[in-house]
Amino acid sequence: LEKTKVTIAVGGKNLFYYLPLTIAEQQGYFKDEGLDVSIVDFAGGSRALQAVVGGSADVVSGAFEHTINMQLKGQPMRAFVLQGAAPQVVLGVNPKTMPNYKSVADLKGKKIGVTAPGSSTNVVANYVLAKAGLKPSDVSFVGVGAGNGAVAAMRAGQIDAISNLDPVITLLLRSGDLKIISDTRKLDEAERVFGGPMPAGCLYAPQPFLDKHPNTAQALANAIVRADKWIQQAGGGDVIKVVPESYLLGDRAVYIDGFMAAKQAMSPDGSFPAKGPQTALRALASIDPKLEANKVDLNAIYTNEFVKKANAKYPKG
Amino acid sequence: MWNLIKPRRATLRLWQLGLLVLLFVFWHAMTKPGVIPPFMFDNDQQAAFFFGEPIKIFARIWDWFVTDADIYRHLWITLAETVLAFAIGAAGGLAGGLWLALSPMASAILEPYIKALNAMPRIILAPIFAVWFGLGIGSKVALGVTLVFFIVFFNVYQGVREVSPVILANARMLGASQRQLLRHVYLPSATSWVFSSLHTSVGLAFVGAVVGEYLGSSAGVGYLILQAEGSFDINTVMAGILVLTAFALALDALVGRIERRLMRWQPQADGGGKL
Amino acid sequence: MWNLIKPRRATLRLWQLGLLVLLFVFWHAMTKPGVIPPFMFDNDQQAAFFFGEPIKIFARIWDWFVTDADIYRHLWITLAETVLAFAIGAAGGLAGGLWLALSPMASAILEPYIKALNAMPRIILAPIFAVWFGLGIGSKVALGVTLVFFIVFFNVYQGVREVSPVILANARMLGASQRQLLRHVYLPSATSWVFSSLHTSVGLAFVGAVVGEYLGSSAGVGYLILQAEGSFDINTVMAGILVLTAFALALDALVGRIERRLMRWQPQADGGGKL
Amino acid sequence: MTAPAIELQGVACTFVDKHNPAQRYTAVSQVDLTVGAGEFVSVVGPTGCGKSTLLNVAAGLLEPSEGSVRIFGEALQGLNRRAGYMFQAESLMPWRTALANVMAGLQFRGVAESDARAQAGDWLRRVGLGAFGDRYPHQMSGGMRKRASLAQTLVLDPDIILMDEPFSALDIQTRQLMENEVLALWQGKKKAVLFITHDLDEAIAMSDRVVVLSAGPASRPIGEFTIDIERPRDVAEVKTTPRFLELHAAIWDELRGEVLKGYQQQLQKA
Amino acid sequence: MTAPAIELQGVACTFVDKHNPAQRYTAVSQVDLTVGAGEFVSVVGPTGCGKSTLLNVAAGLLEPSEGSVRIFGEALQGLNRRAGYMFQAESLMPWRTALANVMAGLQFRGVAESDARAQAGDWLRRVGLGAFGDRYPHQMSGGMRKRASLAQTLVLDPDIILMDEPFSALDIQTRQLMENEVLALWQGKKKAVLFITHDLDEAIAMSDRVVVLSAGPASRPIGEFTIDIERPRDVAEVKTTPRFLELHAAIWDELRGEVLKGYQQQLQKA
Ligand SMILES: Nc1ncnc2c1ncn2[C@@H]1O[C@H](COP(=O)(O)OP(=O)(O)OP(=O)(O)O)[C@@H](O)[C@H]1O
Ligand SMILES: Nc1ncnc2c1ncn2[C@@H]1O[C@H](COP(=O)(O)OP(=O)(O)OP(=O)(O)O)[C@@H](O)[C@H]1O
Ligand SMILES: [Mg+2]
Ligand SMILES: [Mg+2]
Repeated sequence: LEKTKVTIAVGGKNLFYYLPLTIAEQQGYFKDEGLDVSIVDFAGGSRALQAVVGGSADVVSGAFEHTINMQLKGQPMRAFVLQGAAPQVVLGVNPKTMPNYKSVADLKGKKIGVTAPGSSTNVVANYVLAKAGLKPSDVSFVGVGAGNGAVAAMRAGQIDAISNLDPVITLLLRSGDLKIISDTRKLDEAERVFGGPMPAGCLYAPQPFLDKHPNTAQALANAIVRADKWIQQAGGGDVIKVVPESYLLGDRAVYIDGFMAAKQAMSPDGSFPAKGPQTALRALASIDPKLEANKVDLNAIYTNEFVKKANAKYPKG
Repeated sequence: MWNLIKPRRATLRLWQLGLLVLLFVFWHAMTKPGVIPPFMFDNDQQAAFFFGEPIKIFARIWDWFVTDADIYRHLWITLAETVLAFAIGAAGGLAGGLWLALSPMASAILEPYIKALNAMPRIILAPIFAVWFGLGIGSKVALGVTLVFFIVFFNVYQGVREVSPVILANARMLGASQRQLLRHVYLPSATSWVFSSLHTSVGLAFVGAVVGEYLGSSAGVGYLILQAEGSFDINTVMAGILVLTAFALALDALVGRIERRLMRWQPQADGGGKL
Repeated sequence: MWNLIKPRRATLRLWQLGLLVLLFVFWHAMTKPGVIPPFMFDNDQQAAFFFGEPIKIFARIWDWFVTDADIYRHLWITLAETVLAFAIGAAGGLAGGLWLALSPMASAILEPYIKALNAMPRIILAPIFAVWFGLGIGSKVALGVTLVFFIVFFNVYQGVREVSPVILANARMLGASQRQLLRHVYLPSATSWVFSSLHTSVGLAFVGAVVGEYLGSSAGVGYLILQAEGSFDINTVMAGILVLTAFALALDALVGRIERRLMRWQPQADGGGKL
Repeated sequence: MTAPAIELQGVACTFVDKHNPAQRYTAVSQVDLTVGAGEFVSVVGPTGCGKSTLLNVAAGLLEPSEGSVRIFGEALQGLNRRAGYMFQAESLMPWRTALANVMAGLQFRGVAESDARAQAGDWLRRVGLGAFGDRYPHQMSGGMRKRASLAQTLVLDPDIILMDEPFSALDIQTRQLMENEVLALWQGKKKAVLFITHDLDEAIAMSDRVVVLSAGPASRPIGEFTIDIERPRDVAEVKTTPRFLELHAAIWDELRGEVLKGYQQQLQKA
Repeated sequence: MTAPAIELQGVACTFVDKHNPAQRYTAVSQVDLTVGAGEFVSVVGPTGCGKSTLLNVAAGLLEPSEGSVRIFGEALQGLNRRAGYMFQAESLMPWRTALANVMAGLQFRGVAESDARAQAGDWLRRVGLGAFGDRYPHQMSGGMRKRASLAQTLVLDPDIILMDEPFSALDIQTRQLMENEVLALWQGKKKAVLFITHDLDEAIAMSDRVVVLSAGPASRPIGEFTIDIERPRDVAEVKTTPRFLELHAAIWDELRGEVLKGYQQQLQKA
């Protein structure tokens, strides 16, 4: 190993989106590879990414499509192991303010809460709206974050619909404050919404890091792949034994609910689907019309090399 | 030569402008890939990634104000939030500071509570504000108020207690009621304390508004900044900050103007106005 | 009866304590599902969701300090950040304020820049701090410093300019050098200005440290709060805030102690110490 | 007989250092002092003996540690609302011009603006500051500030006038003008005046009675001289009468010993 | 002949209101005033005429609008480092005790702590405050503060002593003690003294020369009286000599007219 001490930056460590990272940490998979990993948690994925660009962390655990952004900014990053096979975004309406909701077209002129304007929750909402013939400018998007604020906004009726992640979704569902329109935690639905497989949480790092520390990257990939496989075999009961107590929302049942819903959106073996990058690019372009899609070199943003070796080494996790 | 350009009243604006230009040239040189070899980062694009490039920033501002002319709505909201937060926070701080400074027992009892509130990390409480004040302009104003209030409060509180005992006794002997003391002695005497805190507050009112928008909103400059951050468009972020800064300076100048008018009675620093 | 319990020196602590108890009882009554019918929310669990329940919060604090004893590491980090931010920011603000107050030209040139910096939303700049100061303690201290610095700065700046012209002239005639004026006239005269700003700053230093941790860290009370927020564990969030508040009050008491020692020379508010 | 305007009985004032309660200083003790309605009483005494302290007590600004204070027969509680007090220290509000300072008391009493302005302008002229109404205190000389304070106190026409060295910063001639001004006011309206001065001539020329205080600490009245020179007096002329010189010599004797005693005391103590 | 200690030539001071530059006030103009080395000069004049202004000019605290200032033959630039200045207003540092205030100048000059303390203690005793060294200014009476200021200025042993009504807040006896103290110092070390007072007796008793200023605005010296009473003098005794009375009458005549003129002027103007 070139480097045993690795800092991983993540924005929202306790999201299901990044569950494999926590599993790998808790199960000691990183240690098994001889790594000394420290995980730094940020208030949001873009901050985590900035920390890596700035050099204060080595690897990001973040959203796949950010590697495209980074390439356009001249900061080549490469994803090398996948955690989530779908973004796990759920779009739903507020039964309180829209008790008579029938179709997506009803959302015209309404307020939709997203985690942050321009984020993948925004993308999902855009796509769903587009299918019903609505433009993004037909609604107004409110950034509500992925925490208390989002729940509060829904319950207080300040937004009419929400596009958000777990655990917000599970919480809202259980208290009856949400009616789901589109659930990309289901793989098939995700493919329908995005028009193809949409890679989600993954580990990526600046190209020079991978060039200089291929073995360290391999070790990281190994650990995550093992975690991915462990999750596929795990039940709710197993997971709550492994994750830290503080993840459990004070109510194990809620967490298990969330986990069961998210499980099928987890990557089974950490490898990137071939069409994934294209889907991601399209999603980005839908948000930012100025994005120069033709300039992107999709082959430079990810690699399945490490995952292949990892799968070879740990075929059963 | 140095005597000619030495800072003095006449060349003051020139110096300020010069410094501004210098700053932007420096910024440009440091961030434009290829102008100078990178030394802080190991990739010559990284400086631009974190700090933006002045030329692109100005282009962005130009777009906002002229080409697309689409910032006015956002700017208007943010300014309204700021001014409201500033006004409410300052008025509240003034009233609270006066009250507690003048009733020693109330102040003794409440002091720890106020200090505790001041030490509260407001960001974390943002969701509660959203519940109470909605996601509109209210919650941003509330956030700004919590910043401005304490700054004004502590200064007024101290300022009132620094009133010269002789002047106070004299005014009381002249028959001033508690209310008149407030209006004619405590307030004028604490004016410079109040304005000192107002200068700090102007900045923080903007911070409150922007951060509030940043935490959850559907319009405002903070919203634009948040949106740009999501797509790593640092130039837009910086453009937003610059625009707000300009307005903060304008608001501060207004405060300074009022201050100069109210503080006429003070001896001038330079020994008192000889010819 | 009222005369017996009326607030005065002897019953002061009692009143404070009473208020504290009252506050917690009110909090408990409002949030404990089923104690009183919900009126703000339409579900009696929701108050607890946003505000936590005092009893659970105390249980949490007990766990932290006694049962699990696992908070000390985090607390230590946060306190170190706070104290550093406070010390550096206050020292910087003091030095900067003194310097600018005493060199009118430098102040005229730099004033708009300082005001502009004060108006900058610091959260947005957090990533830049991370670049410069790393993800450890450094970037949190930096964030705290940017809050503390300006508050102290503006007050010192104003305080120094409020020095009595006669006392200043007298000291100069007595032969004080610029340096001695600083030490023996400007500083003592501005003491109450400095302390007024320090009281505000104590709180903001904590805010800076917590928000810094909240924005990205791997330890500290802010980190605990971030973790808890992510899992909607409002009790832990509130417990974190309460613990920090207690420490903020302790630090403030320390500042107050130093203040009282340094301000001995001031006439007491109540007419000057008659028996 | 009507009750006296001011009546101090067994008054003592002890100052305690809050930070060091063991350190106490008894400025005055066992002071009995009466100022009848319409009487003009001067107090003289060595510097630092406690004259201002007594005035503060009479004004209700300082509660005595012992003893009682009665104003027109009523026990004084809080501020003495019937008195006007001209302080020894500078007490003008720096944020008001000379005119506005003189107007202040009238405004506080709710006198109409124009009326207040007229009265204040009149008083400013009487103290020789008619042309300086728009000056802020920091733009005035020491003597001008004192005169403005005088006008500020007298414009309110209080029943009791307390004055603490009002004329010490004025030149002799102006001083006489002001003295005559005060005497005229006193005579016209029969105020009670308690007057502190270091100028024996002034004390004798103006008063009905001169009280001499002993050197501190624990200063108390050690001599009272009734000034039996007939009124009306002109302060300049009266100074040459034989009775004046006699009284002057008597008071001076009393005082001189006190001052030297105080001076010696401190030399020994330190 | 050595150069005079202070030489004002054609000095004028005009004050301008910064917020209203049209409003100007010329306090003094065309003032020529010389204080020889070792000379004791008193300045008298109606209140508000510009005496303090002149002292400020001599101290280098105020730059004259016109004219030149020379100190021991050299043009004055900035502060007058050879002068000690006792201000008319209260100028003690409130955060220092009496003793620490008196020590301040010595500390600024780098005198060793123990030495400074001894000298300051000595001077405090000389002004009658030996027992009050640990008092803060707000705990002292008006006269005590003045005396502390006096000690603060004199302990530095400056070549030029500027004093602005130093004794006006003191009782007569203490005043004489202080006057003798200053005279002794002056005689022993032959200082140049520029002294402002409203007490003609004091001016004559102490000085070599008395300068009378005219009423403001644009005040200037209108009379100079050389006091040819021989030294050493005792300030109490000298007041009864015939020459003294003669001089007193002469100066008094000069002054009285000025004051009345000033008083009339303001009455007309306002
Ligand atoms: N707040 C205080 N704390 C302690 N001592 C005090 C305080 N105020 C006054 N004194 C002391 O009380 C004594 C009397 O003071 P006071 O001001 O009454 O004197 P005074 O007679 O007015 O003297 P002067 O003629 O100099 O004005 C002084 O020795 C003074 O030091
Ligand atoms: N800063 C200023 N602005 C305007 N006018 C001023 C200023 N300072 C002094 N003056 C005016 O200059 C004149 C002279 O003032 P100065 O203090 O020298 O008088 P003085 O002779 O010392 O009087 P006193 O005997 O009352 O102390 C006064 O009329 C005063 O109003
Ligand atoms: Mg007194
Ligand atoms: Mg003067």
